[in-house]
Amino acid sequence: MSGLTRQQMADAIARRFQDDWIVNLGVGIPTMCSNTPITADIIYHSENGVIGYGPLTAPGEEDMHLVNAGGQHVTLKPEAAVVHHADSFAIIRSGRIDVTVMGAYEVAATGDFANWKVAGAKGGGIGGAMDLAACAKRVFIILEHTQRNGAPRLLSHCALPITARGVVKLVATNYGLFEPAGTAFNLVAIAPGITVEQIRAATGAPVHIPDNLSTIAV
Amino acid sequence: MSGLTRQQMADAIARRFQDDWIVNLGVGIPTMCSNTPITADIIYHSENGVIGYGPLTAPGEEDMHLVNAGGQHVTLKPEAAVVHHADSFAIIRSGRIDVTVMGAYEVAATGDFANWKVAGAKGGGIGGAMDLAACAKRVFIILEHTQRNGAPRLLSHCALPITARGVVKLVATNYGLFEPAGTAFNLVAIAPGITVEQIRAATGAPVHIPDNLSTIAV
Amino acid sequence: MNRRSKLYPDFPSAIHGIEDGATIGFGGFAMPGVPFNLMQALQHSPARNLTCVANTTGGAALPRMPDIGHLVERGMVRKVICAFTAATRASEQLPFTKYHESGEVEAELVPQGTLAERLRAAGAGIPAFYTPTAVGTELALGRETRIFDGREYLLEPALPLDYAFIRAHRADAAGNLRFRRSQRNFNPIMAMAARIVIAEIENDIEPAGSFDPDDIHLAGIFVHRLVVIPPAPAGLWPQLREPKS
Amino acid sequence: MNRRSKLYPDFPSAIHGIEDGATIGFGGFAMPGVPFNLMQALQHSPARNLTCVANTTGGAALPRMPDIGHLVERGMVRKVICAFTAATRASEQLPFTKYHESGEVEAELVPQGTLAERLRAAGAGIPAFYTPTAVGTELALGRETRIFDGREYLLEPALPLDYAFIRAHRADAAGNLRFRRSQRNFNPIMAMAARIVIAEIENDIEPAGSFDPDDIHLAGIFVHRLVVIPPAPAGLWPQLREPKS
Repeated sequence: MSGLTRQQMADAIARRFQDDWIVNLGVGIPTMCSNTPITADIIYHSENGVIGYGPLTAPGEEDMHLVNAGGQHVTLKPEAAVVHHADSFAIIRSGRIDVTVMGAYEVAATGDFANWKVAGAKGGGIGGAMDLAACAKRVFIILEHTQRNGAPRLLSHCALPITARGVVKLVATNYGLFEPAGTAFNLVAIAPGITVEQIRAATGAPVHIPDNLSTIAV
Repeated sequence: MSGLTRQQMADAIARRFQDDWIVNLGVGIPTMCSNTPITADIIYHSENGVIGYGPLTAPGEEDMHLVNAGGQHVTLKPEAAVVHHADSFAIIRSGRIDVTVMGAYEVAATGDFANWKVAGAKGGGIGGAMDLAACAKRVFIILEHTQRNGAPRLLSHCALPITARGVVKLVATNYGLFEPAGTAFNLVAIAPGITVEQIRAATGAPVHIPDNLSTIAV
Repeated sequence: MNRRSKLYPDFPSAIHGIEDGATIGFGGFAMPGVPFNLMQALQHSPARNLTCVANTTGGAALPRMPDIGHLVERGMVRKVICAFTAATRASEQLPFTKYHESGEVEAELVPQGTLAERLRAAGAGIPAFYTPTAVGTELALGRETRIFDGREYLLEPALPLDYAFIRAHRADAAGNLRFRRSQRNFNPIMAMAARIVIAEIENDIEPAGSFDPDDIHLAGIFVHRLVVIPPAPAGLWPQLREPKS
Repeated sequence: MNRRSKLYPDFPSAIHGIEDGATIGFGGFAMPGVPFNLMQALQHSPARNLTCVANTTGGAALPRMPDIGHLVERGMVRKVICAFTAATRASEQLPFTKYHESGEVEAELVPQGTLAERLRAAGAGIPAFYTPTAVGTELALGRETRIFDGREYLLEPALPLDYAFIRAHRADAAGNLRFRRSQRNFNPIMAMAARIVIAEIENDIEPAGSFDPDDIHLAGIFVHRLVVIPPAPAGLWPQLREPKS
């Protein structure tokens, strides 16, 4: 896999977080955002009702009553509070999550994305993704730019069943940072060592390149 | 006022309470039910979220943070728990109140009753009465049998705007205990010193008298 | 912490910036949990055309504490949304009644449980819900109802607030709140329904982390401004009611 | 006290009387708060044609603890209602999947927040509500939607339960419960949605009055049966997950 590592993709997203944001991190690469050293003072929210959690618990020091939405044992910050599941999703649905960061199978230039059901499957794994996607102030997506066979994951339209329509504001892949812009993606910043041609070839939608293209600091 | 005193009317209702009932007492005479010595082990619920309150607080020992729905200072029983207003009415709407005892201006043989708005008024005082009336398993009403001018309060149909339709199961007045039965009231028990003729004359609906009419113990 | 302190030095500064036309919810039920000090400060603010949401317009019992009726008397209120907009006894009259009857102030009378649930819905991102309460009554006239499982229900909209004024027993610096006994009542749900939450606190603000995270009644993310209530007489505290005659 | 004790001596007696066709909700999220011991006892009960409600059908992570998948494997389940009815990775497969794909067991896939709110609605006497979640997705196909203030919402029905199986940290004799940390999750709302609530408790039952009334997470009026979890290995306790490959 060329371009950014998984942690660097998470870093590129986490550096966009702003003071006082309430942030919900999805399972997988998004969780790595909490490893990024940033100066913004943010509050992590987890679907299972933990508000204000901190870094992962050191091995051997796990609190068996305390996990984040990915089932990982986490620590609590001094401002932490615990609520039940209905109140936790009250926070989500009422628009209080400033950003939700999620993985996905596909993202479309329309701002649609798909992350709950694979092709041909009966059933799916939605978890809190649809609530978060429909209600958070911002949806940021982190995903590998292509499938293992090289097929693009950034598309004009999603082929898989979508999680929410027209909500994605920012996408981080190993190739760069992108904004869905309707019929095309805007390239916001490019990964070191990646070329615009590589991106165009690996993207299933038009890509607009800005005049002064910045490179992602790693 | 002839027949039962206010406390005796409350007693006649309270003696119907059964073990494990969750009971909500309205402002006024219904509150007096908690003075009745009964063997049934009941739990008092108050709209403001107090579950398991006990007798009124002795003068000088009031807890300024603790009142019942009538604003009276009450004590707590060992099993007491406090919830917020939305959870308190969740208890009510989900049908967990075994009986609500309320005052009223009028009760109809249809089971309708009126207790939130006086004739000609703009606005009204509903409080939790409509939620309780619509959702409690049983609605018991305590009221004087007649208005001060002698006009009946037990009617074929309510003249005042109703609180809920067809919900009243039992009515205590100073003249006796009554069950709304559609087009008439069934007299369940009569107050000592009151005659059937007095009741018929003071009631704005037909009254069925049982073959073996019992007298309320006072 | 880059976070700005939530602590304000006094009540006037804590309620700064309330816009004309704002919708404000006031917590409290009877005496406990009513934000008397914030309501008193609001009386002296320039805000007008307010919509005021609370259990009652107030003024039925003595001693009379700051209530919506006072705001109405000062001409600050366009509309009230309450479970009590008139006295329940024909022999009593609320201070609000004459302004209501003259048409000077609009009133929306809402059953208490519906009021609580409409606030809760606003705080939970639910735009509308169905309730069995008030079906078949004057309050349902002309309103949309629907049958579920053979029973009739009334459609009720969420009731979002611009501001919630609340009162709590204890707060930490992160804004996590604890209420004491029946002081809790409407306060947490008013807060969750509001964009900006202003809380008067009965004790000094404690450091973040002073409360067990399991024992917080309202999480700090809902609370924007805190102000500590001074001892009486500078601060207003619940009083014993005079018994009704 | 004429009140019958809520304490049961063991898990089989605590789950007695579950009827064929019952709808049972199971609290818990990941490991914390899952009623492992009650679920294990249920596997050995004669109940059939169950509808099972939980966050997940289970079995995706190791060690595998008692879950809905085990009930499905024993032919006890007619339908599941969950936020996860299949694995999120194409490379994984849940134990439930083959029963679902063969049509042996029905599945209703519900977004987690909608699941929580449908349970909360059942416990709050709300038959249906509107939510923005899932609008425009496959889950909304053929479903009733409605516009409020220019935004589209989906109508969702309450999800009432016959039984809730829950797990709590502490209980008093009145059934008042306290949960610890993220153990709370679905447990209180499952309980409020149910006719009969059966709770496994991690500590000995304490006398009524042991908890401050302000610090009770689920009031005893919602809780019908209590059973104390013995120490391992007789009792089942949360385990550390093996890290995902």
